[in-house]
Amino acid sequence: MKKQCIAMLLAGGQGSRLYALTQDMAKPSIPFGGKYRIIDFPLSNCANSGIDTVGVLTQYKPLQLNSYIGGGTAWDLDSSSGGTYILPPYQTAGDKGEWFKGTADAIYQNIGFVDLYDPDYVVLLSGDHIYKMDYSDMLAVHKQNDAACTIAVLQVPMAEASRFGIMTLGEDGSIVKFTEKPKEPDSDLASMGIYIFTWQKLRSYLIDDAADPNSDNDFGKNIIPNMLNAGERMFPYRFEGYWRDVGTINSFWDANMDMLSPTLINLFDRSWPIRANSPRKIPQYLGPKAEVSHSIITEGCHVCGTVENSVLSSDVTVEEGATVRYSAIMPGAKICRGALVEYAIVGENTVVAPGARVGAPPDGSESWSVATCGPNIRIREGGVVAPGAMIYKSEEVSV
Amino acid sequence: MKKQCIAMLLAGGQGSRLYALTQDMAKPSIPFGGKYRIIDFPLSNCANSGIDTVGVLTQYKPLQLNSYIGGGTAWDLDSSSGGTYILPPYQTAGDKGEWFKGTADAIYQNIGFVDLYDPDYVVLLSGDHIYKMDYSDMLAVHKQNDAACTIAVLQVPMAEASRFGIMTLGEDGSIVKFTEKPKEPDSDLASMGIYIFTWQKLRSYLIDDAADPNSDNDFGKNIIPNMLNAGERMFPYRFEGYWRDVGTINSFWDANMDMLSPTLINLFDRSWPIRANSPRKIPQYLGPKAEVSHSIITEGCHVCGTVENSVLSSDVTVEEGATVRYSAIMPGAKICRGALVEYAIVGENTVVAPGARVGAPPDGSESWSVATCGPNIRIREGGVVAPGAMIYKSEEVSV
Amino acid sequence: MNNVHGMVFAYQQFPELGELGTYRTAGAMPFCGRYRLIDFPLSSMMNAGISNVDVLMQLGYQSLIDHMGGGRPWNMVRHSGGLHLMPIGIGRAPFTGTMDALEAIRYHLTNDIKEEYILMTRGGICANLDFNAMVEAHFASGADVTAACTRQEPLRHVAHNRFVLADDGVTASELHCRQVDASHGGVVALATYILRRDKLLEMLDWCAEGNRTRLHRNALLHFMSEGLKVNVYMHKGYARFIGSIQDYYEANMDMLNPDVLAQMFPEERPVATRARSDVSSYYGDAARVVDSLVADGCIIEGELERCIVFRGARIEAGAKLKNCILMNDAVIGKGATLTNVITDKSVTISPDTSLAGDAALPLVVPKGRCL
Amino acid sequence: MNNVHGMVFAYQQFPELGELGTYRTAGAMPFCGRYRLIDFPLSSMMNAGISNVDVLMQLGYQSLIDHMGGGRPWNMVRHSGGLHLMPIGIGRAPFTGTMDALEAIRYHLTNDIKEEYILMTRGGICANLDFNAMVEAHFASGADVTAACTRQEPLRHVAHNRFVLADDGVTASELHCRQVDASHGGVVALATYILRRDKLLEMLDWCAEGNRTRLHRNALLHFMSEGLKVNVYMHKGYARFIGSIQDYYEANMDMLNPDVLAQMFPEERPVATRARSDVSSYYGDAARVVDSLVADGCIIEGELERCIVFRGARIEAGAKLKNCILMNDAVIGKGATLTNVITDKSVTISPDTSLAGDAALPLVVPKGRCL
Repeated sequence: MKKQCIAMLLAGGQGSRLYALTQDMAKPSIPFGGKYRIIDFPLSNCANSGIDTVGVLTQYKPLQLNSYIGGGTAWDLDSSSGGTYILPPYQTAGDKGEWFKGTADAIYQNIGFVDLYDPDYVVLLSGDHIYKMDYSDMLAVHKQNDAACTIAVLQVPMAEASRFGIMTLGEDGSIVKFTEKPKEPDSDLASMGIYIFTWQKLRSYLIDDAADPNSDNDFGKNIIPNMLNAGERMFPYRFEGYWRDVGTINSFWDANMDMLSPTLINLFDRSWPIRANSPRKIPQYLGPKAEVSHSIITEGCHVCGTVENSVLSSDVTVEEGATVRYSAIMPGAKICRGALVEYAIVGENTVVAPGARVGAPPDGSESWSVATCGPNIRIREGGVVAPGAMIYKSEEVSV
Repeated sequence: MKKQCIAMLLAGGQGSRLYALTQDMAKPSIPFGGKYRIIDFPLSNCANSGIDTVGVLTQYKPLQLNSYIGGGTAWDLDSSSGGTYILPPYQTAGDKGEWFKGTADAIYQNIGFVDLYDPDYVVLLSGDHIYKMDYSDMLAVHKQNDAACTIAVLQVPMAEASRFGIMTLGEDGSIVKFTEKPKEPDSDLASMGIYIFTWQKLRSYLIDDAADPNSDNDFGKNIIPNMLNAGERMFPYRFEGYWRDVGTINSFWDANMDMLSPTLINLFDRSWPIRANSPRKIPQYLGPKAEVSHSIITEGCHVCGTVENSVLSSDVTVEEGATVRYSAIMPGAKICRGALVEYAIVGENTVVAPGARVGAPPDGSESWSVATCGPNIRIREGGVVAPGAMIYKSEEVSV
Repeated sequence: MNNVHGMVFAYQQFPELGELGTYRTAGAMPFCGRYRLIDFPLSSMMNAGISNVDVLMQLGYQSLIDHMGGGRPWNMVRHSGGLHLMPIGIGRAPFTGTMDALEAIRYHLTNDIKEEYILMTRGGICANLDFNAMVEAHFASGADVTAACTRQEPLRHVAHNRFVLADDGVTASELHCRQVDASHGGVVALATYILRRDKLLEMLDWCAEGNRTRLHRNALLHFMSEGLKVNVYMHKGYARFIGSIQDYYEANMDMLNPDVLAQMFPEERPVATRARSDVSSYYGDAARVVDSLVADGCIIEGELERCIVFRGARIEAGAKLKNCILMNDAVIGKGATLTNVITDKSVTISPDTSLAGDAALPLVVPKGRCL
Repeated sequence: MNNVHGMVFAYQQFPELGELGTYRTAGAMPFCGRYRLIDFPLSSMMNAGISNVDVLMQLGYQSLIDHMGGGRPWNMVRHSGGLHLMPIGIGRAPFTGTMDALEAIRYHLTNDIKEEYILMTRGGICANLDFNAMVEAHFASGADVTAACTRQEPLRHVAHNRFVLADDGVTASELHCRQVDASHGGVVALATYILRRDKLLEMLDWCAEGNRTRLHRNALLHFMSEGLKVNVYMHKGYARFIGSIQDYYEANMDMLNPDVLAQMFPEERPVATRARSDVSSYYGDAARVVDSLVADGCIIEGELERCIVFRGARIEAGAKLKNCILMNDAVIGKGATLTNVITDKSVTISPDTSLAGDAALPLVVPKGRCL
């Protein structure tokens, strides 16, 4: 089945900087922005861009992700000629199998999968970015430039450029230099971790890279520099719009709060729907004493208390007399009466028992940070979770 | 999502005794009996038995299997409340991940998956058996016996019993002894490798087994004996009908030939359809000089030559003047004019060039055996593949 | 449930549904923020593992067809069988009864259906029936027919079919057809029956002979008099027929009672509906929403009290809504005041408009209107 | 192709299809062992990435609805859009032309469809059109309308619409409607057009004013006279309208020509159809099958020459069939002899029966008959 373009989505990371949130699941399956999980964004972008075949590379706790993606139906990625495929590491004849060594190795080990579709181009995506992008437009630019590789870039404030992978352009607009987190950046164009490769080009670089025992088998460290050194045609694709990496607790919380500002990213736009594999839930019920403002609430929620400046995933209960402020509450969590949750992230199915207190508003101190409760735990009655705390287990909560 | 019963299908084996046929794919994806692949049998049995959730455990070259199973649509196993899930080995926080050590370990590592459905019972299946069985009937017997484990058994000729795992029954009809390939069998009831377990029972044995450093983590060697020793209620489920293990070249060829005898296994029975994920192919075309008898032919075939006592998968071409006898020809293979294929297995997309000769009829010698050509190779013009030969690469063929 | 074939009669249209019912059947009526009434029988089938289901339609079926599609939400996409749409419109007078409708699909009933049992129900009933329990009760009882009934009085001033129970509390001893008052006693039939297919065909033959078209008045009355054993399966939760605007309005408002809501949407019998990719709802700074059900995809800046809001609504700041039902994609302008109003799909209400119906006579704004 | 909306007119029934067409439209005619004619336009849409497609039906649509289901075979199951079944039957006189049919869905055309372009075609054309190439040609040309045409003479003695080409070989200079002979020259229109939706609505408005119902005779002729630029996209492969039994028979027999078969089923534009779970076909010891197309699921013990055999057929030993078309699930008894026969679905022929039609007048055995 010949395809012009397929997507490979790197969803393998443990996302260890998300700590408690990823103790039971891979990062891309973490609930985000109400009804979504992080992976909904790249998957929806693929579907909206007309890419109907997506390989999802994963090796860390894939059960939730597997079950969430299912046959791809939720994103209309269940075409009989394409589809969504989970690609784990595997064994070949006689060997014991190897785990993915780096991002490049993950694709290298799945060359056989890509070759099934014999694509002209491969879009390489990451499973931890929040954005809306039309990859077909990026592909048009790639073709127009007759490029071997096109890298999506975002203009960032020069002061922050040293936190990113920075592209330096030549006179013809092509990329001449790529520096990972340069101390003295000579450009403000940051890589978004979204690439389009001409497949036959990438294929040969992957094979060479795999044969190099000194390589880290990583796109940023090895493949891109090798292609640049070899003089391949590499171009930037300038993206304007909302884009966030949600790889840390703070950036994850920030991005959730961003969802409360429809001017940043408009998820109500029906021409570019971000779809989710939503469970079957009834409409959200707001009780007689509910007070809800500047918040996102999802079907299945039962809100009888106060919710302000917060994002509630499906099936969250906020009892009468409970208060939730500036927080992201994940599916099935329950905030019991008298509890107060502020500046916090509460994991799936976690119960904040009556009178418990999670998080606190910024107090101006350097050490202040968002409080995080992992999934499936119970914050005991009257328990306190301090700002910046990270709770993995019920027992860790002090009274 | 609570389920009464889910199935776990062990599809992990390399199937190394199928040699060239499994060099590029896992055993369960091997084409069989015309339009099927081996895994169609257990998957269709599940769907027909009302089991809508199937975990497929695999770690060896899963790409074909993955792509073949897709979302499970072909078998009506794509329910939004169930589905078909490929379950590879995976990493958990902080560790490097481990490959499945044995059949029991494969299930042990996926306890989290099974628990998602909180089933009362788990059906454990193998990916290399050809048969039609109603697991719901077996489950009814399991429940009736209030058993911890029910094992499907087949009565075999006493003389052959030492090739199987043999069950010895007590007076109450329960299993009192299980012996793997006994030299002096005391029963003719052979295990078919199909089990139903009460999940909470199995779950605890799996956990104990995983903690035992001396265990092989295998159902037959460890879990079943351990359960017997502990005095669990274990019963046989007597099966009558066609059942074949297709784990070796000869048994695979035999079973293909069995398909030519509708009295052995009736695949035309619409009340128990064996479904396949068939590619879109036009009807089979038989040319003006075609001679076809006692054979199975599949859509997409183009037959202008002679086909006798053979099984042709989809898209097979038999040119005018070519002859195929007593052979199983896999999808996309081409038998060119003047070629003769007898008592052979020809792999996917393999070309038998004009005048080549593959296999020969039994000559009475002990050493005679079926000839096998792996997939994607070319048997050169005038080339000869001797009986019993196993061709992996085009270069191996002598002239 | 491999041996039970489902059948949903979704041809009923009711003049009392007024403009809401002009282009849709009772089964297509939007309900409780994100459903249509037909979702209930289809989900009951799904939850009982019945996957071969015919839906008979006759008039105004386009929205029903669009809603059901291939049957995916109810896991009824199958290689053989599955959800089978039967828009039996053309060249026929409107059906006058169930037997009439069945006569129209006699070939299908006789030749195509393989299952021994038929479970038939209707598209306009607001109830989450447990078909698993009903079918098991039928198999266990040995009755010829099992009828789902309720002790609730589902609709005032409208005629119902009522079964009077024998002393065993299960056997139907009498059938009173089209009774407006409950003076004869008995329990109200929910137009939902399970019986053997061959028995149904036998009834159909007898009806065809005499040009009889009614299931209750003709077939059941006659066959009961000849000894047909009818058992009653008592549905315990909420149940209501939707036949008029007032029914429709009240049934929706009933969902604001958490107990009723739980009866209609029990955890173990989920209700599936056509998916729409809506974002979570957004509540603005000035939003004040109490005692309401709100679906996803809404932007709410105004005030809501005792409202049912379907997907995609926009309630601008300063709008005040009380006791209203807003179907999909309503836009309510700044400062508008709505009380006891039902807006059909895609209605736009201009800023500062004031509309008020009565709880007994809600004001209906027809589909697509801008006021 | 996100900006192109597909539309298939599948309401046409032809009296000349005789008993084969009494309960199905031309689009529902079974074809070439495992297809129905509507598979071709739907697959052409699929292969061009057009996934929002309306299918307009009016009479005899049940088999078409059953066949298309939710649209899964053509990857048209979508959360919004996808395959949209429109059985516009009730309360209307049979459509007299395309503009009439479009008028019936004016609301949908105006309000629901978001795409700028409409690609419209018909359900009874036997051709594998390359809509990708056609749409690209349209976008590149700047024409108002692009019409798919063929140089083949697709049907003898029947009227066709013909475009006469200008010297550039692409622009249509004249349109001759309903021409039986080819004396005016020109190429035959395949009733397949792409144009802007707003242009189509403009034509529809003009037609509605004067109660004009025909696309060619009314709308195109008029608008061409007013300067509408119509381009022709020439289809290169096999093309044939199916309007009579003889057409139907010949078109099927044409598929036995490997060149024609390859034009109808090119590798790069596969034809999808509803799946049926059939086993591979089995040929018995005495089978002799030449020059034939056989679908899966058949058991063949007899002799076939120049036959098209649909799924699930049983040909018993000693039966001899020549120049026959056997639709699904035919059973041909031992020793029966059939020549130039078409059996509709589920026909049973008793042993030793002898039936013979003529190549110019094949014998049709109606659905379900046992002879």
